[in-house]
Amino acid sequence: MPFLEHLSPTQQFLLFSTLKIVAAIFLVLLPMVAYSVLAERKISAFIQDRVGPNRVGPFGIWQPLADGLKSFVKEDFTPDHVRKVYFWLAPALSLIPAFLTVAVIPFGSFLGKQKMVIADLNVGILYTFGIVSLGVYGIVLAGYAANSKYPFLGGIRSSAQMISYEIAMGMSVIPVFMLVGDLNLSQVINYQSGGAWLVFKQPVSFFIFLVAAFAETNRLPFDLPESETELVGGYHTEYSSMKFALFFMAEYANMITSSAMMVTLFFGGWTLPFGGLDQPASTLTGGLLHIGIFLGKIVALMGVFIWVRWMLPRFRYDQLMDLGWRRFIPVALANILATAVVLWLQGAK
Amino acid sequence: MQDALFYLFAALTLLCGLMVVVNPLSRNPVTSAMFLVLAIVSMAGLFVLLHAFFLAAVQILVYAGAVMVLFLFVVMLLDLKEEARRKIKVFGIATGLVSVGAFAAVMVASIVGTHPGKGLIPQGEGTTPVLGKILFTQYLLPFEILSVLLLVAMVGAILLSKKDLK
Amino acid sequence: MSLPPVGLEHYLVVSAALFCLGLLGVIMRRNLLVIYMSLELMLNAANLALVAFSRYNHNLNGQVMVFFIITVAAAEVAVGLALIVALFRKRKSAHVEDLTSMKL
Amino acid sequence: MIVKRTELSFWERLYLPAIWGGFKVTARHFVNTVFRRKSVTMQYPEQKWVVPEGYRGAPYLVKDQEDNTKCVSCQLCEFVCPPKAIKITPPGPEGQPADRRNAEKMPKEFEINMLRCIFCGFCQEVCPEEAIFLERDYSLTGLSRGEMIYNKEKLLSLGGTHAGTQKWKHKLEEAKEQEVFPVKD
Repeated sequence: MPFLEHLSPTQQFLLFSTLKIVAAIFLVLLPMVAYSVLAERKISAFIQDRVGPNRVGPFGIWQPLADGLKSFVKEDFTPDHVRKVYFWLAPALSLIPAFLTVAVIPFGSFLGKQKMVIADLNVGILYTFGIVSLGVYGIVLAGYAANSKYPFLGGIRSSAQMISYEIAMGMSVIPVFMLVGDLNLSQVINYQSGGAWLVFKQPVSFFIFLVAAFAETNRLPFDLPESETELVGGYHTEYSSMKFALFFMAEYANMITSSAMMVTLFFGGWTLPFGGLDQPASTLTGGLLHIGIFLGKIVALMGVFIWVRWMLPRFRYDQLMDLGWRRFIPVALANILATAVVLWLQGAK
Repeated sequence: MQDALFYLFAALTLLCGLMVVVNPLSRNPVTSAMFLVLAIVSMAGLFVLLHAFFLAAVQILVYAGAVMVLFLFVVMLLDLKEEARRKIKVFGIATGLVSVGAFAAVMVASIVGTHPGKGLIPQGEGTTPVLGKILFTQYLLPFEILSVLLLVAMVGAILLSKKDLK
Repeated sequence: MSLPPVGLEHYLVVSAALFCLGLLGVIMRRNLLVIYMSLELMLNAANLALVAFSRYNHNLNGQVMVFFIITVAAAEVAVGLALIVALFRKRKSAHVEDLTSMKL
Repeated sequence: MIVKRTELSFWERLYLPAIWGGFKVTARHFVNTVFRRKSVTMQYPEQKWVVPEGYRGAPYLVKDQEDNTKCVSCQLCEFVCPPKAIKITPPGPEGQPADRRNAEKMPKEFEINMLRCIFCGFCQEVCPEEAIFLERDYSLTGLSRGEMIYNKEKLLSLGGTHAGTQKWKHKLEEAKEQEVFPVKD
């Protein structure tokens, strides 16, 4: 393309970064959020011997659009007793971190000459954890802003839960980086190319990460903050229409990003161990194929997320905390120790 | 572009710092806490400009993600009612402003007057492996003592927040 | 408008200004929690200066120091907030002017 | 009553067998619904539920096979109706006489407010002429409250004719049967 050569490297970088951000969020993430809601409804229906939404379009494929339209045209009601500024801030604050996490995840190898990652940070995983820990604010503020008992309790519960499980989550991935020797997520994928997926090398790590991801995204069996019966509706009791929809979207966006993290860390990212698909692509088709593989793996993990929701009952709050602090953190520590010993023995040879 | 980013982040940091201390919008401590979060995040931006990537991440992770959430928790749980506006002591404020202003003037004048960074070229990347090596060799003892300190702080906090402390 | 190229002194000025803001908060505000936040601001100002020094002196010791400061600050906040909560339980106030039992 | 909590075994405390069991159950239902089309729901407006015999739906008036209104405007149903959904206007002394033998009068107007009706079936139970029956209709819709008050014509057209339920013929047969098999005392 000739016009590209007129641009300075900085301008090219800005152009491509903007393109990647727009594509990743508006072409991939948001449609995936919409359709994961549909998938959730369909799969839950199938598990419960029902049919699920099938009125809007064939098999209900336009249902997400109808839902979105409904959210937009509903009355945006702000109760009188809430703290207005935080009430408006909280939904946005819960959605934004979910989108920011996408920045460091390598969602493909190369497309043309562009590396398919928005920001190839050398502290990728630390960045992710930092952003994830910012996700608590949306929920805390939602609970505080509502200025009534049930949302407050829901918000407190949720944030305590998220902070607790962040620790277990952070500790569970340390062995991964001990093996890889780098915090850069592209390097993690390089390490796994050729089929040495870390899920086989670190199953304990993966299991803890998976469960912690359930807790972080407030999904069943850990959806205490919004447990319908005890706390009315958790931190989003007072929300309606589009603001509620933002919380809803944040939950699904979080699911997608944590699935993407799991794919990157444990399932080899955009690689597949056969057909030469574990090497960076040189052609356009290859690049697109890699993106497709990555998205396919995410979809499979999302299926697990949804499936588990309709399979397990909710944990009690003390059981949840017990599981986080007294089971997972010690197990994760033991896992780190074991990995360290193994690496030390290998190095001693 | 880096310079522009510096000015942006510096302005944001100072503005948010100001809003933490003197907030004309509200006297709610939650507002102060939220502005402090913003200040911390923009300071992480400054750290990135100084190529201290690891510290930038830790800054967000620890300060914004844990410490400030703790602050928010305490503010929310104490449920400080909008305090009745106490009488502002003009004398106190005046002395405070004068002393801090004098201090600031001395500091800024000494910095600007001496040009401490003259001729120094910024170098060195604060990446995780490099920092980790230093932490576990040169600073191993302080690091270990720090972990003990954290344990002590944890036990202390639990003891202090027990209800029936006898 | 053309601003001068950024060097060490710029970072130091920002750090000094931030430190003074924190100091101002500690002196002027009367709410214990806000005083505590101002303290955090001062610690952060010191962090910024240390990181800037470490970058311009080609020496990572400053960054290690910042790492230690952040850790100590976290510990300090945990204990300090627990103290504030305990005080609040006893006095039903987080206002420094109400906590004057040591005063004659 | 004291319910004893049994000590959980090691495997139970691990949750893993329970999770595996959950996976099996949900997967079975998933496969049955997707591939064998065994969903328990039906596509309601297109596919309607076939109500069983004896279902108590909406009460309608019926005609006999000679196309006569069976109701004789005795107002027993109006009296017995718990929610007072039935309103009968009798013909009065100057009103139109009945259109069949064995009947003194027929209702000038007969209204059932379907919004009030609780489908209890008392009207059908009490009717001496077997003129009102709870049919199998269960989905009554309308756009206004007024539309939901069904008048005589509507009730009659919805009820249709009930052949074989001519009460007096029926009674006659019963009497004959009793002659053949005398009731023991």
